[in-house]
Parts: sequence; C-alpha cells; structure tokens
Amino acid sequence: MKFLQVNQVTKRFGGLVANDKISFEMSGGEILGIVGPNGAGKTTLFNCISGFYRVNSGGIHFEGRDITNAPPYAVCARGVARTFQIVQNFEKMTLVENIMVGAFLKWRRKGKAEEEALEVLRFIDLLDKRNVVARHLSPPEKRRLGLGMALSTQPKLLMLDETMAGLTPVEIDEVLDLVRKIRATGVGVIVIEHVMRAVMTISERIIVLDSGKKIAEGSPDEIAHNEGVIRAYLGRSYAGG
Amino acid sequence: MLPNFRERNRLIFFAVVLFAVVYPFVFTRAFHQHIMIMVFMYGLLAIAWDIMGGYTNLFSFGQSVFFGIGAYTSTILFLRWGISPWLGMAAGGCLSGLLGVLVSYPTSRLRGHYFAIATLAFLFVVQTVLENWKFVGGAQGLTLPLLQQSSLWQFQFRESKLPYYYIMLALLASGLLITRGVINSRVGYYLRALREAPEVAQSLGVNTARYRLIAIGLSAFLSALSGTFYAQYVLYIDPPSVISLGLSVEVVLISVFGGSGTLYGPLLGTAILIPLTNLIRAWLGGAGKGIAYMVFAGIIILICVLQPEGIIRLFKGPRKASRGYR
Amino acid sequence: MRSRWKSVLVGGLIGLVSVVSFVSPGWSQEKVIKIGAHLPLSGGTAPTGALNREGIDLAVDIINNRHPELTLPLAQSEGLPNLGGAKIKIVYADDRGDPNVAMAEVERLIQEEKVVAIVGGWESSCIKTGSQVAEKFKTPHVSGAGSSVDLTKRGLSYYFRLLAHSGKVNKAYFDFLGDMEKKLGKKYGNVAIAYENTEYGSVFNEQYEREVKERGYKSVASVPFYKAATSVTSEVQKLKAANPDAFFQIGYDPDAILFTKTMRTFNFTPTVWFGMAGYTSPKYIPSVGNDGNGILISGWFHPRFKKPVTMKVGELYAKRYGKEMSIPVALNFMTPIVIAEAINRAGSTDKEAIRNALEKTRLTEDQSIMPGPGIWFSPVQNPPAHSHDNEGATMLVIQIIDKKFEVVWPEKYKTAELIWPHPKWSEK
Amino acid sequence: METAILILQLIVDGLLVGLPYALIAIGLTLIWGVMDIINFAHGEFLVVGMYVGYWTYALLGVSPVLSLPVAILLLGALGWVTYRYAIARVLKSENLLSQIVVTFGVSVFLQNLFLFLFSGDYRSISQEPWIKGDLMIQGIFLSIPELVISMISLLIILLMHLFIRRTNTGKAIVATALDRETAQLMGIDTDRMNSLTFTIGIGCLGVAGVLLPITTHVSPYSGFLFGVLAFTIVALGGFGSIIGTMFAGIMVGLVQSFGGFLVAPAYKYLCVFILYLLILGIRPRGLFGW
Repeated sequence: MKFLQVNQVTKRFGGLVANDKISFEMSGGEILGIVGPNGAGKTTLFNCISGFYRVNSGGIHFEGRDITNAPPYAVCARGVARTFQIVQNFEKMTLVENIMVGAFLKWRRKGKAEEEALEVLRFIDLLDKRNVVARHLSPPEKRRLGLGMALSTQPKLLMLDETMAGLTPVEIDEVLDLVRKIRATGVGVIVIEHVMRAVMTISERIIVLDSGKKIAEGSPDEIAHNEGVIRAYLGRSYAGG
Repeated sequence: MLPNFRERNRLIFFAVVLFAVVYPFVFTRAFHQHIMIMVFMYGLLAIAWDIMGGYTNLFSFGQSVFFGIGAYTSTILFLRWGISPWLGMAAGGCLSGLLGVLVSYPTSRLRGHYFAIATLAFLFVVQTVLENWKFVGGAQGLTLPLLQQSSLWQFQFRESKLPYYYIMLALLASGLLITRGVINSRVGYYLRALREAPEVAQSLGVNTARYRLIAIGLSAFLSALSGTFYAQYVLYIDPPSVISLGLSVEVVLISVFGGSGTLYGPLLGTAILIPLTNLIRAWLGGAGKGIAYMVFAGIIILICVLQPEGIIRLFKGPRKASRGYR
Repeated sequence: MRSRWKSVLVGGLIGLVSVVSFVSPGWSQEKVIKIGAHLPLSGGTAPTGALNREGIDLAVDIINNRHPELTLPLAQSEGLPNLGGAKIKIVYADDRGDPNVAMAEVERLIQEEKVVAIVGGWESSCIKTGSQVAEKFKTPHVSGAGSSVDLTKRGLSYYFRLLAHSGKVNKAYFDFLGDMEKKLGKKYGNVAIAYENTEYGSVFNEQYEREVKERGYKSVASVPFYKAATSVTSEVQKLKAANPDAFFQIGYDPDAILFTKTMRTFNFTPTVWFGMAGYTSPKYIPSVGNDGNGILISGWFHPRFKKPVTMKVGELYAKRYGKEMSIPVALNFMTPIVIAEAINRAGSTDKEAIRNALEKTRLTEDQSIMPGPGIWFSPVQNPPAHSHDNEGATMLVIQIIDKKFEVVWPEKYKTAELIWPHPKWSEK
Repeated sequence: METAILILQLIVDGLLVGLPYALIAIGLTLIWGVMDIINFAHGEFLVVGMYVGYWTYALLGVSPVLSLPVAILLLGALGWVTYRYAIARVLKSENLLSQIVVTFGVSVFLQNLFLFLFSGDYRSISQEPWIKGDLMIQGIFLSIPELVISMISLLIILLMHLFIRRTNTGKAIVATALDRETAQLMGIDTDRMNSLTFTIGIGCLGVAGVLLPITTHVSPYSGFLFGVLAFTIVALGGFGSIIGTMFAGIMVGLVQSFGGFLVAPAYKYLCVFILYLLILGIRPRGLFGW
C-alpha cells in the first residue's frame, strides 16, 4: 500500500476554491517539494492533510489508513507531524519543556520524555539553551525549535511549511543539512518553500500548484523547464519566448 | 545562583507546614482558629479554581456551583438516607466533576470572556433551580441536626474546632499534592501547552478538548470537597450562602491576587486576604458601613495595577532562566 | 527600584495582619454585664438593622436608669438591683444579613467578648445560624424578630423567640378574613400569594398553604419572585390573570414598592390586599403615597395601639430619635429587657442560671409593649412542636388609611374605622 | 380576542424592558469589542448614574431628566479616569486574569462606596413631576415612565449607531476593534480610541441610569443584575455590534416577559440564561457579531 495517497482533495472557502481536485502520492522516505506562487493553495493543502481544515471532497490515506478530516491530534498520532508558516512555540515554557510536549505522545513518563527531548535538542543543536524560555530565542532558533517540536513526536512523515523563509544563505544550508539528516533516518518529508534554490536542491520530486490546481509534477529539472510552471511564476509574456 | 534558590523555597515550605500544624495550640481562641479554617477552605477552592483559570485559561465564575454541589450532595445523602458525610463528600466530588465536565463540554471550546459569561449564566441557572426545588429544601435550605456527641463518622464535632481544623488542613494538603502531581505530570505540560497555543498543542498530538475537561473535572472535584466540609462545619446551607456569585468572585480574587498559574500563588493570596477581611470585619464591621470591603477592593485594584502577575511573582526572585539571546 | 518598593508594600501588609490579630479589644472591668447583639449593620437590610439598634439602645437605657412612669420590668431601678445595680452593656456585631457571617460573629461575641447572652438578628436565616452557634456554646439567645417557624422547631434549649411565628401571622389574616366573611355574609374563596423566594418568604408560604387547605379556600396563584427584582411585570400579569379575591404579598420594602407601582399600572385591584414586612418599613408610604391606602398588614406592633406602657415608650423614643416608633424598632426592644429580668431573677450571670430563669419567665400584659397577654415560653419539645416559643404573642391587623398605619382588628385595640373593600386605583 | 391582547401586552412588556437593557449593554459592547476587556464594573457605573438621578430628585425636587447632562459628563469622566489609571496599565500586562480582576475590584469598591455614602437603603423616585401616570390603549396597559425610558433608549442607540457608522472617530473605533495592529498602521492612536470608547461607553450609562430610579429602585447592589444581563446581551448580540446588541436586548426583554408569564415569574431570568447557553452552543460568535 502507498506511504501517502492524496486524491481529488478539494477545499472551498465560500466561493473561493483554494484546492481544486489535487491528487498526488508519496512512497516512503522521499523528500517532496511543493511550490507555487502566493495564494496557490500550498498551506491550505498542508492544513487539509494535517486535519486543521475539513476537506470538502476527496480523500487522504496515510499508510493505507484513511485520515481524511481526522482531528489534528489524531493525524499526529498516526505519525504525520508539521511545522507552522508563522512559527509558534510555547513562549513561557523552556526549550526542553517545549520539546517534551511532543515527546509525551510516545513516552508517558516524565523522565523518559525529558530524556528524549534532550536528544532532539542535541539533534537540532539547541541543547545548550535547554533551560532558556522560548520567548528569548532568535527567529532562526525559534524556527529550529519548531522543527524540533514536530520531530519529538517521532513522525514517519514530516511536513515543513516555509522553514527557510527569511534565513541567510548560511542558515539555509544548515536547515538543508538538518532535513537531509532527518531524511536519512527514514522519515518522509514534504517541503513547502519559496526559496527556489533550497527546494530545488533538497527535493527529489516537486509538485507545482497554481490557483488551487496541480499544474505539474516531476523531478526538479523537468519542473525548471516546464512551460506551464514558468507561465504561472513569471506571468504570460515570459512564457512566450 | 540557581541551587540556593531551590533551597530557599524548600525552607519556606517546611516553615509554613510547621506553622500550620502548630497554629491551633498557639492561638487557642476559637475566632483565630475559625479564620485559619477559612484560610484552608478558601485555599483549596483557590487552588481548584487555579487549575482551570491559571493553568488552562478557562476563567470561570462557576466555582461556587461545584462548592454548592459538594455541600448539597453530602447533606442530602446524610439527611435522606443517613449516609456518612465522608461517603457523601466522595459522591459529591464525583457528581460535581461529572456535572462540570458535562456542562463545560459545549462551552469549553469558547475562548476567554465567552466562557466566563457562560459560567456566570450557569451559576445563575443552578441557583434558581435550587431555590425552587422542594426536594433539596428550596429557598429554606437544609439544616443538619445537631448531634448530641461528636463523631468522626458523622463528621460533626461539638466541643472544639481542632478536628475541623486538621480535617480541613488534610483536605488542603491532599488537594495541593494532587495538583502538584498533575502539574508536574504529562497532563500538566499538556495543560500549559494548550493554554498558550492550542493549535500548536493539537499538532503535537494533544487532544485539547479532553485535557480541558480533565482540568475542569479535577477543579470541580476539589471544590466539592470544600463544599461538604462547609456544610458539616456550619450545619445549615441555603442557596444564597452556598451557591453565590460573591463566593465565586472571592475565590477568583484570592487566586489572582496571590498569582494564578502557579502552585503556591493561590495559597499566598488566601493567607493574606482571608484573615484581612475577617479582621477588618471584626474590627470595623460592627461600627463601619462595609468599609471592610472597600479596603479589600482598594487593595485588589492596587495589586492588579502594580503587580499584574500577582504577589507570588515578588517571591519568585530573578527569572529562572538566563537570557540566552541578546 | 520598583520591585524593592513592591516588596516593602507586601511586607507592610503582612506586618499589619499579624499585629492586628493579636490586639483584642478588652475594656476595663467596672460592674457591667455584657450582652451580645448581631444585626445587619451593612448590606441590603442595613437601614432596618439600624432601627433595631435604636430599639435595643432605648431598652438598655430604660434598664440602666430610673424610669418610674413605666411598668416595664427593671424600669424603676438603676441597673439590676439583685446584682448590686450592675449595668447592661450591648456589644454589637454586623452580620451583614448573611447567615455564615452571623455564625462567625456570634461565635466571636461569645468567645472573644465573653457576653453572657445574645439578642437580635433580623433575617430568619441569620438567627438560625446565630442561635445554632449559641446552642453549641450553651449561651442563651433571645430573638425578637425572625418569624420563620423553623427557628423554634429545632428543639434547641438555649434559643428563645418573642415574636409570633409566621404560623400565627397567617392565622391572624384568616381569622380576620373569616370575621369579615361572617359580618358581610360574603365568601372570598379565591386567594393568591406573591412571596419573596428566600427562606423567609417560602416558610411563610408554607404556613399560608396550610391555612388555605384547612379553611377550604382555593389558591388560584402562587408566585415566588426574585428578591429585590428589577421588575415584577410578569408576576403582576400572572396574578391579574388569576383574578383572586384576597391577595397576599410578602417581601421587603423594595419589592413592596415595586408591586404597588406595577399593580397600579396594570389596574389590578383584589377585593382584599394583605401585605407583609416591606409595607411596615418607614420607606414604604413616602414612596407610594396614597397608592398604599387600604392595604391590610398583620403586624406584631403599632406605636399608637391603645396600651399605656406602649404609648409612653413611644413618646420616649420620639423624644430621643425624633420619629415615630416603627416595627423594626419595637421587635427587638423587649429582648434585652427579658434577659435582664431573667438575670436579675436568677441573681447571677451564669449562662445556665439565665437559661433556667428564662424558661420560667412570666411577664404580664403591662410588662411588655407588645400586643397580647404578656410573655412566657413553651417548654423544650422535640419537633414539630415549638420549643421556647412566646405563647403570649398575638397579632394586630393594621390598615394604611390616609397614608397612616391604623389598627383595625381586633376590635379591642382599634384606632380607626376599617376601609372595605380595597379602594379602586382611581379613588386613591 | 382575549389571548391576542395578552400576547400583545407581553410583547409590549418585553420591549419596554428590553430597550433599556440594550442601552445599558451598548457601552459594554463597545468596550468589549475594542479592548477585549470584561468591564465588570459596568453595573456599578450604571448605579452611579441612578444615584445622580435619584439625588437630583430627592435634594432639588426636580425631575431627574434635568440631571441628564450632569450624569453623562460625570460618568464620562469616571470612565476616562478608570481607563487612564487602572485599565491602561493592566492592558499592557496582557495578563487576562488581572484585566478581569481590576474591573472587578472597581465594582466591589464602588458598591461599598455607595453603601458607605448612601447606606443599604432601596430608594426610588415616587412622585416624578414630569414623567408619571399610566396609559391604557385598546386593553394594553403601559406605564408612561417605562415608555419614555424605552423611547430615549432607542434614540440613544440609533445615535450611537450613526456615530459609529458615519463619523471618522466612529470608524476609527471600529477599526481598532477589528484589528488593533492594522489600525495602528493606519495612523490611529489606539490608546486614544480606548480611552474614548471607555468615556463614551460609560457616559451613555448616564442616560439609562438617571431615568431608571423612576420605574425601579436603586441600592448599592442594583448593579449586579443589570450587569449580568448586559454581559449576556452583549455575548448574545456579538461583540462590538451596536444593532446586534439592540436586537439581543429586545430578545432578552421578550424572553423575560414571555418566559415569566408562560413558564413562571420566578424563572423569567432563568429563561434568559438558558436561551443564552443554548445559542452559545450553536453560534459562539453571537448572533450578529463581526
């Protein structure tokens, strides 16, 4: 059975159709990039998969089990974790406490959860700040913490929503290494990104969305030269040449 | 700097426990013992309220409803079927917890002031129903018969207040331990997480609705224990004295004054405010026209404006964590 | 700098709390017998509490000083002769009209102030908890107010009540109604009641329902209302639809005024309108003016009712406070006198001796300003019989005539002619 | 024919009760909508107005209507002072609980201040020189004072609606309520909007306050029930919407009137709160909220 199956997923907000019959599949341990201009429905698709939005029609199956419209905590329990476009941590709690909240999903006892949390902090290179209150972190550190929190639930599929936005090239490379490290542990990754350089280098396969529809799917090279994609990104005139 | 800070806290904790145990032998006058018993009773109520208000941001005025359910359940079980108030207390706690959960389920999804107003409406509904329900004594209230001699099983003591004192102290201590256990466990972390960012907590596998209900159930249970104690202590309960906005609001003030969302904040608030109001009432009450409560309110406003986080933050010392980011 | 200032504030607060709690008010020990009094000196019924206080102060003045013209006990002498002229001193406590505050305050009076007896209490619920605490500490508690029957149905041996309980109040109404029906040969079968939904009101309603059943009347409407309501429109609508012959309204002055205004608006005029409690408060007539004319009140007291000692005490009160004596002043007036007489007769301030003396109290008609043949108490009996209830207490039926209270029944004490039936709103 | 008159009478009773409720709730809806603050002292501020009205009558022997301007100015000033010295500082702390408790402290303080100044007495204006008497139109009974108060309430509500919808300051207040940050970006001094909203919100309590002692009584504790009803109306009507609050106020009045007659007078307020809990379950955002 397929690792992740999304077929004919449609999401409407009143008249606006944010996702229009989008379908794609993922085999295990793959990095899938999702790109598209602003308002193409990328984050909406994310929220549909992770249960924050109820889907108007279509189905989502993860490891053969139907998770369409399941509540976010159930989707997470199945092994699908996500980060948020606007980073949100638990401001008043320390770093280790932030991670522990996710860790508690797998380990009921406080001691074991704390151990796992410290492990994750080492993985995302924030161990030295474990007792710092999240509010005092720098934006890039906050984003890494967000990533760590998602990881702490031991997911099989990790969905990253614009994790690289606003980072310096050096910081972007750090995140890319991190994603590769995650991928190496067998975890599947979906990346939503605007930073083309990053998504092109990291993704094995890319889906392009434009105004709610899937207009292209393929390897980074195919996508780079795809007629429709260029038109969607750079507007009518460019595509002509 | 960190280690001796924890030392200082442990020292204070033992000093307080010692003071509480020794107190009735030092202050033998019943009035002073009465004040301390009220401190314990309101203390348990404030801790219970804080589980909902402080740790889960479910600001509620319904605390006196749970208190009232505790009082009425044990009293009716005792009057109608002769069941010992101890069993009545347990039954009252469970019933109150159950009712709290059932009623809060639809409204717990609401945020901030909606939930507060819903609990206000709920308080008014329960009070009106009790006032007109003959089976529970309606507006006349219920009088517990005065037993000829004290008995632990019937939870009534004639001569001195000491048994009441230590029973309430034990109830408060158990409430504190239960709360501490919960706060430091998985449930505690989940509650603090869903207080700050419910969506993020959900995305990390926290069933926010269920954990809110756990907080409400626990808070209702502990409040009901205080209710049964009050019924056995006063031997007469009627809707206005047991289920009233005044009581709910007093509990909120105490908890916030002391510092909500902390374990010992509500206790500190009770330890300061309850003696203060009783003393002012005893001292000026006879002559004054409610001056006591004007002073009380004035202090609350002052504290809110000067120290919004509550008194307890004064004693927390420097922020526990160093500032990692410049 | 700011945080240091804050800890000073809190330190000062805790210091204040500890210092204050150890200073206990102890007065010098000249020959004084301390009696405690718990009344609502703040809260909703504060004005009535203040009137009670005036009555008690006047009674104490009569005990402590010589008043030869009065036939009240201990009026001739200064203080208590059998105890070397010891003077009575009242220690007041504010129970805010709240039962559990009453409990704490009575306990403080007994334990802290070391009073030998307790008087007072206005609301039945406060007297209930106050007397329960007095019983626990074996201290006599005499209340002049509190008409709820439950108070004397608990088999308490230290609690005594002077007031006719609401059972007798209802009996007086229906006796009066029975007399009128015989005299006019008409039957006023349909009756309705609007009662305040509190302990006081619902106990009264229970008595009312028993009288209605016993005497074969038909209760066409029974309307509990929310005390101190903002509006009683739906209550009056309900009553008007039931169209009763006799209408009973029980509640304190805010609701009495509101009912009067709303009944006028909806032109609701029962043949007989009985009012309780609120209608006797000094606030009622000034607020409603002529609209109150014709209302019948079963009263425990009337300042101008034809009894010499009552008239004289009325004058004393008027001289001292510049206004006519009202019911809240009179009800608790007798309580310090009854206790002082008992202490004097017992010749000691031992609480047990006082209790025994109170059980044997036998005051004649002229030794009390209240209507009825005098003051003596029923023995302690187990419920539902009444323990320590003032058997001598009887009721008057008073009517508001031309904005003044006049006694209209029983005939013996009449001060004016009865208006019958209740006048139309237009005629008032 | 009989029941038709009765239903009409109950509708009229509901309106005569509902409109003043709505006027009282207007201030609350603005304050709540703009600053997300529960003003617990709303009932007590109303009582300030009631005492102004009563004492004008009792001391000067004139109709409380004359004291309308005084009451509005006094309450407006009181609202401004409360905002500047209590609310503004607590708002900065973002501590939800302190924000609720501070207004609650003001309410307890005011209640006991009244008790200290005017004792616990229930006072009402019995012989109102101008607005008095009753009406009877085709079997419907009306009290003139209640009619006058309802009409004035309606007038003030519509004025407030126009102010909010038509004037610039009004729009600025709405903007602050909708999205504080964006409003600030648009150059709106949101702090001034806050104090303005508080001043206007409390000020219009003066209108209702001054006239109420004619039909009901004022005591230090009268504020409680009016306050709780106002909370419910605002939560039902949805925060910040003037027209929504008006309809919610009228609905509460009708439920109180019909519930009181058909179910039982003791349950008239109960019906209001049960209705509120039901609607809350279906539409937490209130019926007309934006």
